[in-house]
Amino acid sequence: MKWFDEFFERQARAVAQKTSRRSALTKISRALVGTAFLLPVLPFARVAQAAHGGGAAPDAKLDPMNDTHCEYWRYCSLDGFLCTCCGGSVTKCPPGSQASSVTWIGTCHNPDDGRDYIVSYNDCCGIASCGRCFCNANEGERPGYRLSVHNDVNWCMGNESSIYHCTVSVVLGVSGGAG
Amino acid sequence: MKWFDEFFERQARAVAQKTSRRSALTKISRALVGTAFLLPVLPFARVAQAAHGGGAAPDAKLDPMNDTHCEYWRYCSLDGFLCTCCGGSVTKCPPGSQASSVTWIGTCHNPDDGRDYIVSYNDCCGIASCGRCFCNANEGERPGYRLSVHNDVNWCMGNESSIYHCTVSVVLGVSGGAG
Amino acid sequence: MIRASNILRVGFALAVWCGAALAADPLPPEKIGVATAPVPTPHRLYLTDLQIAHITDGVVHIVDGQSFKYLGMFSTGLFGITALTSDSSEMLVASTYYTKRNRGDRFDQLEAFDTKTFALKKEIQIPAKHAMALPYKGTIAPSVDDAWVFIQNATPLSSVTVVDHKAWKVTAEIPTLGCWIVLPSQSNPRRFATLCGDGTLVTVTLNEKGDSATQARSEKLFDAEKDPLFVQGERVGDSYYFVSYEGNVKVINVGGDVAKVEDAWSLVDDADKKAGWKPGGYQLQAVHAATKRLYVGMHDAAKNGSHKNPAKEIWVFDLATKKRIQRAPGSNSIAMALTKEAKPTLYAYDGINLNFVRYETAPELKPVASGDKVGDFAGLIETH
Amino acid sequence: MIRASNILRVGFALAVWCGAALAADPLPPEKIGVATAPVPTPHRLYLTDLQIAHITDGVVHIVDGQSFKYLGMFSTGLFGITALTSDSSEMLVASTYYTKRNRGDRFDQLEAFDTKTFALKKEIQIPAKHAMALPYKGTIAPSVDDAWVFIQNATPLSSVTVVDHKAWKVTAEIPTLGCWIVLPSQSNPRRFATLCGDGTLVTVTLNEKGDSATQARSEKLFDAEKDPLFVQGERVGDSYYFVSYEGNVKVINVGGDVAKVEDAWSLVDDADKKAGWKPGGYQLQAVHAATKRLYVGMHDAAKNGSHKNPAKEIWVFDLATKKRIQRAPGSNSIAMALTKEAKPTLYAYDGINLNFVRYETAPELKPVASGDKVGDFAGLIETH
Repeated sequence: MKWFDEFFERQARAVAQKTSRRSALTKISRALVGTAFLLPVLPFARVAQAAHGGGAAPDAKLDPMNDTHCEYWRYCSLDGFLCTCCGGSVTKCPPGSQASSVTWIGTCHNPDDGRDYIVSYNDCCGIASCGRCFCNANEGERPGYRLSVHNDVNWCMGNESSIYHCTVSVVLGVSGGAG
Repeated sequence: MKWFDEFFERQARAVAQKTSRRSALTKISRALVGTAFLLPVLPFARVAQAAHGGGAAPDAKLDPMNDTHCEYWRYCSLDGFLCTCCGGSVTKCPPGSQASSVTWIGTCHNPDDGRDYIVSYNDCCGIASCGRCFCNANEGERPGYRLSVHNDVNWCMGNESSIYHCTVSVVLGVSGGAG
Repeated sequence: MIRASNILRVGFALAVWCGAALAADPLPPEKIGVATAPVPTPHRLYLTDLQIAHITDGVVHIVDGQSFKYLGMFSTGLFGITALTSDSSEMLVASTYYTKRNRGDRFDQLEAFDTKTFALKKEIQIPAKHAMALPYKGTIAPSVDDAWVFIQNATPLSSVTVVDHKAWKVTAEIPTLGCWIVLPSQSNPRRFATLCGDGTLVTVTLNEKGDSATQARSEKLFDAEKDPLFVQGERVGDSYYFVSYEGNVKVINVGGDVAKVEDAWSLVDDADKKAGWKPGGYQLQAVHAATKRLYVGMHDAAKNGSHKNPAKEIWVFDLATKKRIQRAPGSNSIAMALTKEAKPTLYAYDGINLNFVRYETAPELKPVASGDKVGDFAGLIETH
Repeated sequence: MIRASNILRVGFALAVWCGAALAADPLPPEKIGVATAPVPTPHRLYLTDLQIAHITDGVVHIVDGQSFKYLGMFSTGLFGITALTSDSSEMLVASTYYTKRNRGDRFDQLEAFDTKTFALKKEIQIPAKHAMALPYKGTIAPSVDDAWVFIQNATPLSSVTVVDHKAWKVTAEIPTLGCWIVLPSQSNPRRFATLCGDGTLVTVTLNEKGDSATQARSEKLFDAEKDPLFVQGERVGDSYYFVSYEGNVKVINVGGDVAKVEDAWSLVDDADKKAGWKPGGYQLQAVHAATKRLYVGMHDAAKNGSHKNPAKEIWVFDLATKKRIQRAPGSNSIAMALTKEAKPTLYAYDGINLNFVRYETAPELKPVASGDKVGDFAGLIETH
């Protein structure tokens, strides 16, 4: 479990660096109803999506288990390009990029097992913007004075190259031990 | 007429620098029929426009005297963003940019007076791509071995900053003295 | 030899053209030039565009709100944060560079673009920490007298870089751990406050040289957990009008040593709450002091995460009575700003159609015209 | 103090999560990583995209042609010109930098990206003259043995920078006034030819060190005025297949001291001419040596200026008989490339829908699948 220890330490450091409150770990319940996000093709669709997300009817094509769609369950607070569309995976940055050393965090409901999970959104850095599969979800998102749950900053900020490429979604654990 | 003398000298130098043939000044007749270009909103429309240009029916909205549309008569060999949509004019670069020191040349038919004119396409340089009103017309355009009538290179190449912003269309005179 | 013979040929051809010109009045040869920027009006709009799909290529679009004509742009680069000076003479931009475009050594700059000529007027290196943030108001801010420029930093640790605007040099970096957004004071140009994650505000007061500062933390003035304030504050004198996620207004005075709440009230009544009306957007509200009006972008059926939704309606409140006096169509506004006029015009940026919408504000708020698409990932309007 | 207490809190929370994991099998905590690039196949496609609306942010998109899955990208910056090495192990990019992104001092680099890992492998400064051209094949080219890299320059005066690929240093800049596009020879890796504006080709032969060269100009081999050759040459041995604006094929051998025409014939018969069928596009044709096939993008009703039009049809010619053997739908192709296989697949790039279209070539040319949108201003495909 060496990797897990290292992972734990790194995340703990990262979280500690960027929040002055325990808020990042506070469980934020996820409203399941009406969270039908569109799959945007162009960046500006972030807002179109947000608009349509409000009260739109569930769409059969919007599969919460398809990780190249905005409505994938882990993406509940992801604001950026999905690395799954950019040569990476849900948890891996595309080849040639670097994972961000600091992150923001969301709490997302996994419909598959009914649990809420803490998800770390790492940006991938160092190569030009991917520009594909833009999503903008904001569950539990807070303004910049709660930076660890704020997604309107560049989380590549701490890297050697802070050029933003795309974003991955890494499960840290079950929220609040309630799982 | 001092400005004209200076202009003459500068243009002569510019032309001499970039062509090894007199081809730039050769009259290329303009086919008027079917030159109905679309007004593209996005860059990739350059090709959509080119495609639709072939045999498309004349469109009343496509006014050869409207200088913010691709079908404006001077733009017959212009490949780039129209400075008229970017804060400049037909002959003036937008504020804050610099005119290119070298140019490519086209020969375009002015439906207003029935004459063919030599038009110099100066790129405007030094600020980020304008990104508005992309046009791609190629009358008389030739491959790079005829560089002075080639529009697939960056004519900001000779400037202190070669960042491409948009393109103006400056009448040099009537083609071949036939006017 | 090629060059010489071509000069002769071109010369000959031009001589022929000139002859023709005299004979039959064709268009005369023209001279290329660079356009002069038009004289600014109160309706000149500056739109900060992050360009997320091309993150190193951010810009500020300059548009005439009356004609919706595009006037020009400023390059702002990688997560450039922007603010007009208080006198509107300069657009201030803090941005990050790398020596090899996407890589190499990082350096950050503060740059001032001349709003009269659109040219870069001056630039200075600043600590390589500027907040790579979406263009929220207060990520960079001039003091009200333009003597100072305050720049939000994030490493992600928060601090504020202070620049002496006249001397054009960095005087200090003030640590503001856990706090965000610069809120300059009007009564004391060497003072600003900042919103903190524990619900307090920290007030920073600089010495005369701007190279050291005292700080004072307020009491807890808002609940960052249950009802966070949007960071977009609208200043009237020393008072900032904020709205919260749940639709409450909080007026916070930053003129004193310690920030304090002056007033608080709700935008929504029981019926509104039932329908789920809440504020949303990026630059989601605007205040006009003389006419005592607050404009807020609102959407119904709000839920967790909808707080950046485009406006379904824009609600108008009378600041004197704290009553809603009108509901107008929202134009999908994600950002709005008022002209700096006695009888203001409101400009909204439609986040779906990506264009400006012009509203008259009197006798009542009403959308009257809209422009063509401008911008790709824009979120902040400033009026000249 | 904030830091320490938070570490404790986070640690506590994680401990709780771990306990939960053991008790009820939730998803285990995950580790972030960087994906390994997939093993290349002959169907890996590289698409060079100039990104004209964001001119400093050019890229090469890497796509798997079989699944149309996006695999990654290389940053190519400002008018980056690109070529795979002959062994496909590296993507060579010549690009321009400024010390301050859009301004400051210019410097140019040759960069080699590893196609196995997608990482930048090496970089070197080159004369700050690289041709800021759309991505035409031959603006940059490796020698067939990958010993040399030839880079087209334009100031706008033409020259070619020579780089010793193994020693990774610039050895010469060869003036090639009035000429354009590098056409490497197969039989002599230190030789290339280039197309000139007077209809000749100049053949450049380097010495062993690559630091000096002899040049020889051919006779006039094509009419640059009346029937210009598209610069996109398809190489078979020492022979390059070109097509012209008017639809003629010219086969030019660059193996000797002086280039010469080997063969010439027409793509169009009288009926085709009457309907105005002409070649068009950017990377508008492809040749497969083993199966002796030429594929050309064609459009009808051609007129002055239509020579870059997307293909209405793709015509297939037998190189042995010089006869057209098939007409297939054009998929709006503006660029096409064949896989390097005995039984090749053709990939076309649809310039209107901005996606790849896959064609089988046997028993006859037929579009069989297409991918999602990729790229914004792309014009060159290379296959691994």
